[in-house]
Amino acid sequence: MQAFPYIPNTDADRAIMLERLGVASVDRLFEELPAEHRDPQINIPAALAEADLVRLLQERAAENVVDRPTFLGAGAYRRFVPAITPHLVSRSEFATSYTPYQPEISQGTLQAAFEYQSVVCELTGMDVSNTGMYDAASATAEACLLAVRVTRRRAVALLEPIHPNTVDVVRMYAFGGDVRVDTVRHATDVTAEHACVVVQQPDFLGTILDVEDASGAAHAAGALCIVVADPLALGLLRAPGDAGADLVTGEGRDLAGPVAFGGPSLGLFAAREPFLRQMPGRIVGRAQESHPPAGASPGAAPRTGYVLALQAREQFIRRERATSNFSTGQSLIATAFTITVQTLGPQGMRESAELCYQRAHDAARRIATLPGFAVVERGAWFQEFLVRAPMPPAALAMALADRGIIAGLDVSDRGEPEAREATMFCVTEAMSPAHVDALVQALSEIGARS
Amino acid sequence: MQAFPYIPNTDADRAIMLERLGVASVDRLFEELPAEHRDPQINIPAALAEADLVRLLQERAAENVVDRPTFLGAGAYRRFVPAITPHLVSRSEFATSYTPYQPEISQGTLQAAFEYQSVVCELTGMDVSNTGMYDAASATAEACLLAVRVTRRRAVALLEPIHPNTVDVVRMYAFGGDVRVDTVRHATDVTAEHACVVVQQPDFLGTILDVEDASGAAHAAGALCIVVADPLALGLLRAPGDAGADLVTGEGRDLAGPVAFGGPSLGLFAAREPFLRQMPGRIVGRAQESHPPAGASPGAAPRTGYVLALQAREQFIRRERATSNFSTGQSLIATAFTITVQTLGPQGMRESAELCYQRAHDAARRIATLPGFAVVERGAWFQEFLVRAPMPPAALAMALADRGIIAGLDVSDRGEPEAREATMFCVTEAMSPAHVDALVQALSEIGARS
Amino acid sequence: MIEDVGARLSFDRGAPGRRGVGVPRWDGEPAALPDAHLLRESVRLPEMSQNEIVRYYGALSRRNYSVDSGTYPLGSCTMKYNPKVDDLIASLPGFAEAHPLAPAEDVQGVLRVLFELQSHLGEITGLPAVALSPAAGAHGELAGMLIVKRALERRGELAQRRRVLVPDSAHGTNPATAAMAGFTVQELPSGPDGGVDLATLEAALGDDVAAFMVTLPNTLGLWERNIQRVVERVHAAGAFVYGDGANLNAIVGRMRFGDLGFDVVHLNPHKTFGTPHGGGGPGAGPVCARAELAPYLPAPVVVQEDGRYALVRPADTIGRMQQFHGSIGVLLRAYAYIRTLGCEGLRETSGNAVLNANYLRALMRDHYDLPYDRPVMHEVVFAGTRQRRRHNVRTYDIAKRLIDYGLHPPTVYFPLIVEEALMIEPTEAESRESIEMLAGAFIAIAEESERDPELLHDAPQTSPIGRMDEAEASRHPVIRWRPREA
Amino acid sequence: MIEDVGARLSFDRGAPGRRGVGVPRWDGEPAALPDAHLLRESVRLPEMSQNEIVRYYGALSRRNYSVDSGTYPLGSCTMKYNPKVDDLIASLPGFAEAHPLAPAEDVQGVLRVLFELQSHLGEITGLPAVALSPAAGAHGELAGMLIVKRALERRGELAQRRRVLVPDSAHGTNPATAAMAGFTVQELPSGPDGGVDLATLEAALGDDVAAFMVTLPNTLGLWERNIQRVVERVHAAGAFVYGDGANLNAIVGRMRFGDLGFDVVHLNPHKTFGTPHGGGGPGAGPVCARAELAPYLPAPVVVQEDGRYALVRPADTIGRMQQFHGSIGVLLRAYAYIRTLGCEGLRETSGNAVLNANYLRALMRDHYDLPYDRPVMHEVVFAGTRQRRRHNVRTYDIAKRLIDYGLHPPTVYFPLIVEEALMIEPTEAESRESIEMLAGAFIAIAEESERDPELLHDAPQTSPIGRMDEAEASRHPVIRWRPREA
Ligand SMILES: Cc1ncc(COP(=O)(O)O)c(C=O)c1O
Ligand SMILES: Cc1ncc(COP(=O)(O)O)c(C=O)c1O
Repeated sequence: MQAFPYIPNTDADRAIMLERLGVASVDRLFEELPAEHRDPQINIPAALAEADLVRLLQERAAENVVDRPTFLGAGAYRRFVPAITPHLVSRSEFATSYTPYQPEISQGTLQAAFEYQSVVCELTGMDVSNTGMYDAASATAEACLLAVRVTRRRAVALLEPIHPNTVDVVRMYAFGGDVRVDTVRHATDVTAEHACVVVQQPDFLGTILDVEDASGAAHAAGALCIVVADPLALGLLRAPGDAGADLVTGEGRDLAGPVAFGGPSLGLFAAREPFLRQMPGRIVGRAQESHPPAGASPGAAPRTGYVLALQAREQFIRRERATSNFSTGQSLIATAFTITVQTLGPQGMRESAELCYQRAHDAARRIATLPGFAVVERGAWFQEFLVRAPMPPAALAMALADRGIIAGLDVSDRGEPEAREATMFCVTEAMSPAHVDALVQALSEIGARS
Repeated sequence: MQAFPYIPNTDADRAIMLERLGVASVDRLFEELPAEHRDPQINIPAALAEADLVRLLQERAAENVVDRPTFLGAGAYRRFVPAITPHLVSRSEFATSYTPYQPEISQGTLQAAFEYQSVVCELTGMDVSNTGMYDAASATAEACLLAVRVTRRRAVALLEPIHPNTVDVVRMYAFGGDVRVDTVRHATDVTAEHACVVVQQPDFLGTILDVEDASGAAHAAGALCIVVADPLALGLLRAPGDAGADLVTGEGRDLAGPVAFGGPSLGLFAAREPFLRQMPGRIVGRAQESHPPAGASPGAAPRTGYVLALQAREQFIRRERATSNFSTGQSLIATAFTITVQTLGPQGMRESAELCYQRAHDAARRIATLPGFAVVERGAWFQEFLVRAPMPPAALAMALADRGIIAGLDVSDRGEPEAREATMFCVTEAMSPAHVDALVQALSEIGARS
Repeated sequence: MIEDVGARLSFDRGAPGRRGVGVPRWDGEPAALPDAHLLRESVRLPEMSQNEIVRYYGALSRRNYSVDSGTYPLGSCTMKYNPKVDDLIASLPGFAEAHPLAPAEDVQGVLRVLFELQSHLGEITGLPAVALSPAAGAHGELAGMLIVKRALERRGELAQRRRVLVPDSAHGTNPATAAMAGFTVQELPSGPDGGVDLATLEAALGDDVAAFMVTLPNTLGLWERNIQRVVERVHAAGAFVYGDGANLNAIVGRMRFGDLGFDVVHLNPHKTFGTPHGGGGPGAGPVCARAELAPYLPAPVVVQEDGRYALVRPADTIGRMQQFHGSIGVLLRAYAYIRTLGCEGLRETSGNAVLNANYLRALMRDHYDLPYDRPVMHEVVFAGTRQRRRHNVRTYDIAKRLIDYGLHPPTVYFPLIVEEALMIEPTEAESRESIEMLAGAFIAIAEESERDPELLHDAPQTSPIGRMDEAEASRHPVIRWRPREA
Repeated sequence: MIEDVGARLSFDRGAPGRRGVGVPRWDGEPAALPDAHLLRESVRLPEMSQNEIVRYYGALSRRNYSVDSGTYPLGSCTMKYNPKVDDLIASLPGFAEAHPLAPAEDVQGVLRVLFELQSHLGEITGLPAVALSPAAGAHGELAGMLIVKRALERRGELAQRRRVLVPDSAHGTNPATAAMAGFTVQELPSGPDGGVDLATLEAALGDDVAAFMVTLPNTLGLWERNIQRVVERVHAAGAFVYGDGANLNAIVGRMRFGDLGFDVVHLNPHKTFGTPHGGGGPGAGPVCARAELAPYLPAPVVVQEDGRYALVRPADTIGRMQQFHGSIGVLLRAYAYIRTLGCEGLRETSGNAVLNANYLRALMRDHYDLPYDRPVMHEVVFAGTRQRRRHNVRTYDIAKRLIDYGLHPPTVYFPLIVEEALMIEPTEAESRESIEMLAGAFIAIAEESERDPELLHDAPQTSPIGRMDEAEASRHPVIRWRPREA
């Protein structure tokens, strides 16, 4: 039998084991399986040696073009992540452990999760956080379901402009929960039918909102206010919790590592204290030793550690009455997020957010001066801005592609008047200034030729 | 004062510390230094934030062209290194520790070094090994000095064809030791003046030698036989120790990681038992606990561990009478080398060596069939072969460069008749077959046009 | 004398003014910041130098047990070896730096891998309609049950079929998912052999049943001997058969859900395909369905036309599972894993996983009770009932004592239908010797429980921290750092 | 119950037939292998599955203390923080995959970095002729002393000048290097202040002296107060001043060897510039010299002309130090380190390194003897003489006891001129608190040595293994695995 590096048993091992079992062959262990379907023909390629595997996937990776200047954002932002983040989370003690069911030998994961919860509470201005969910959109959908549970209302309102994929995901969860989803243009459109209003900060088109407007309107209608916030922007912007939010979600992936074609992601999920026992997902709590090891600290006080807490909410205990079916989450991404945010620290989060803001505004200012180009005015914004060019967005994208540049997102199919004919460009703190220069240069050439 | 991430003390910390010292400022701690030279103007660029540093060095890295097919070898070979090798040696417990002076908390480094010594002995067929030296050439030079010490002769012989840089390094050490260096064409040129003969296996032009010829001649002249061996080739070739070698050196870098512009490297250094106490470098030995910790294994036998052994040879004890000035070596590279070799195991070492052999011979066979091209016949060879083209090597290199291919090494300036007008191509087990195809295609085009 | 790491969070470390990393200064013309009422003062975060952070998180990591530290026989978790080359592949810049909204022509490489993975999973399950976007097993279950719901809706039966049948041995995510999908859940007691009881099933079936959810092999590690008849009956009642494929490791390469007539299954690549579990994720939860259900798959799926790959939205999709396309990093690893083993290696995987579990069962069977005494598949469930009855030692104590043997405990008290359950899944990645070592530890502990039960009650003694008061942590939850004065 | 890792080498693990990794099969036409007498049967190596290897080496790693685990105040080793971003930079494929013999036009990026590093080191030392190829400090010393030798040869003085003067406090590599370079070594006793004694030096100088080798600051952590006069006298005698610059961390950014008149120095980037020490390498040992000595530099050096970079062989080079161009991976990290800190950061480095050492000295001085009671530079040397005299506790015991406090011991019994020496170098990478913790541990141990000396004699108790019988390991050296039967 060919030896596979991930399977230690040899023919000799198997012979010893089979003898002990009194079974003639490994295949005999599968005799309960219906004979007519056993050992089907499975059409997948033959095994590859590691060197060939790596070569193959290097070729595939090279078929992706990732070194061109690109100005896409819309929920996936190139962010500065310090080198210690991947260094630390790639330690196999973090990477190859399971959900921390045995706290005595899982303090690493547990304490890191407690750090994460603390960081998320500080960033969002909320009281409590879980250990993280799949991504911002699914966390937002779960937040809507929480609102539905606590308000016993069967509709939710999403305030436009909001990421269309968030709408899509909320609708998918709502299909499961038999909940109606309304998109609204104004926070004041929220009614007593709505369990909540969901507000994106900055909104889908980049504008910084005054969350208080939305939370005020929601609370007036007896609904909860859910804010989907960009965590880097929270280095600069008022914490949603200070502006009346009841639940805050957000996307943590981009502070944890590269955009990675969109995943794995990390859904932040924080809430005001009263919702603690209604939260989906895992929660880590502080605990004390009940049995300190004899040798460890004779006579000393029990030591502090961390455990999975409030598990009575969860599927493996409460089953169909659980707050969610959530099981495996995004633990490693949450640890990476925490390390980045803590490495930046209070100064670094502010500086990184401001650098993002300044680089984006500088790019917008330079583009606005190009003949034929306009940047749509619409109040304060963070990292995304709307550009109208002397040609339709599709033509602009093609002209930029000819110059080796990936344009921003064509948003001209949206309902908002400001999106009409517009392309949404994104510039972040992690983009190369040379790429911005290349964009401005390319646009000026394109403008001159049109 | 600007805060640097690698320097934790803050102004507040420094104030507390200075107060304790009764010193007014940090600069005052440097008052013994000559005032006229204190705090010179140093012309280096201003500090860079991490994001800028990474961008800068990514730009520099991109200025190196490393994705073209290349057929250079000559002492630096692209080898297959399994992914677990960098994974394991990048663990900071290995990477950020010092030379293991405190065995109780350095067993990781020590036991890994013992594994390394064992692997080197097995590969080379020698009795003893040190923990590794700088590189093959300097290890070879140290081996020559060992031979000089034990034979009390003041000249060494190097058997051509041998890597010219090895000659250069041996001459440098010999300049220090006031030793004469002769290069010889035949092993039988070794005389009673020579402390040793150095043989490269495979030789510089790729040929596999019968080491017994050289060791026989050396021993007949009362000299030692030193073999500089390619460790992958030793997966296939007779162990030098079985063919009469007294000392074996070799380059371990390429089984430890990427060629990395030639360094850091790893010089294997193995010897027959009688030379143990004459060896340069560190040696790790097995030891037993003398004081087992009380709690650990009450009443149990002392446990086995590893320590730096035979330190009385070394500079920090014997000073000017030491066997060498060797101090910091290549520990991490040695561990990487060990992991690669052990991961390959006996089967994998053989298969990898044979794959290298077969890929190289296949390339040579295909090139030999091209009109106008000839592969020089010169007995058994491993991974490097000599090609004569219908044009001089320099012109061939240019023609290949035009097609995006880096040729082999131009060896036409060497004395050997077989090297006349020849380019030495190297093909290894780790080269992409597509690159070989591209080479054959390019050569056939070049041949057709000439 | 060594620091009590747990007592000092990062927030209690460092000092004001320390920096973990520098940030480039903006040296261009500064734009005015937004109005002050939109801004905050600053975020309360630790201030540590980089060395402090590296040491702190390094110290945390050393307080974790992991697959790379030793045998991790957690039942239902398939804690196998996670190939390092797969990590390397996922981190290649061509994959890691690809933007999810990039034009398709710029991401052909990753789309091709995803397309091929869809097709490989379709082959492996025998269910050709595959979507990769769910983020974990439970998420895949939700996708799968919503596919069922959409299919019922399109058949006009949704109002009528609201009941979902779930065996009492099922993983908790199954009933929880059925509830999230808007169904009412009916639990079916397992039969005496640990499998689905045909009579019970038939009694429960009816024209208001939407689906039957079944885990195969089931959570007792047992093959469902009646599976073909079960599928027939469910289909005959007009309901769907949902397969929880998280235990695929038992049968991969040897049996396909599709061939058995299943309608939809989800898989757990972070179990079967060796992607690292990360202390609780990220995972992925591909969903595989019969071809007729393809229009309902969650968006996006990858299609290929004329050698070009593209992301598309299935015609009548249930919607998106997440904002973008799934846990790409996990899926790339799963692809690499499948390509490394090929069909032969996958068969060897299930073969050795099952052999190891049965060998363990044989070695341990005289020392622990076996509630279901049948040959097992990939895992074996013992009961600590004898130890509890005779020595007042609970499964909990046995688990904690294993830690002192340098091992990770198995899953305990699950499945719920086994008293004092010890659910042990060794996986194919353990060698014969390590199975013997594991059995040896269990047997030694069984002996200790007779001789010296206190040893077990006080365990673990060698872990970084002792037994924790978990109940109190939920009674008075402290779930975040607060400044000391507060 | 946890495995005795040391007793089982990889060779004793695994089983015949196991594989750690697959190798591609050659499926082309096979060429005949060389004659059988040139071949071997097979290599005797362990046969382990990948999981076993990962666990084994992971277990080994956990038996190591490292800078990333805690304070590592090993004197003369400058065990500072090793930036992770520098590792990342060194592993960029553009650097890692560059072939050393590639045409210059294909490696402009790395050549430019090396060129700039030469120039930065020239600026930092004030000695503009720089070669980067030596592989470690000792290798740089050899290069430096051979430059001196070549210069003497060219001056026609080599036959006459064969004596090299070395203070008795010097690092062992200095006399060893002088000997390797073919000189005879004369050791000079240090003066009462721990520095070079001018009178002793003058007495030793003569026209047969080739060079004076001096470490600055010296290995007692002290500044050489007479350094300018020392340099004058040596030069007046026609000899060279060789500087061991391995202790540069004390003065970087604040004082330059060149300005003090030194002729040649080597540096240790694996100390001063934070490259990881790797458990004993790799390091690098750049050598910096006065401009007039440039022709003798070891080959190659990088030059720049019209914006193109190239490797060249200096006109009258002493030769090559190694086969290729040096420890490029280490040099890239050193470059990144220097660029991260800039001149200001380098000054802060030496400032805080010296502040930390003096603070430690102040905190500990009442508890340990201070053989040279002067303000120190980057490190401080205490003597355990009081403890030995009064309590029969040796420095060795104090060092081992520190391990139980979770700390790495300092360098002990070096420099040789201090009895029971404890040589402590905290570096700038430790915080005030960690200096206080370190001092606290030393003070507690001083108290323990009075109260309970056995505690020290039996230390360490908390390490993976107890005190080792080192003498026996050298008396009967076992330095490799052998099969059990042999
Ligand atoms: C049988 C079974 N079903 C479902 C799940 C849920 O998968 P996940 O944790 O990825 O959500 C698991 C996970 O452990 C499982 O073992
Ligand atoms: C003062 C001094 N000189 C020389 C050396 C030798 O350097 P290396 O170990 O890199 O060969 C050292 C190294 O520790 C040192 O501290």
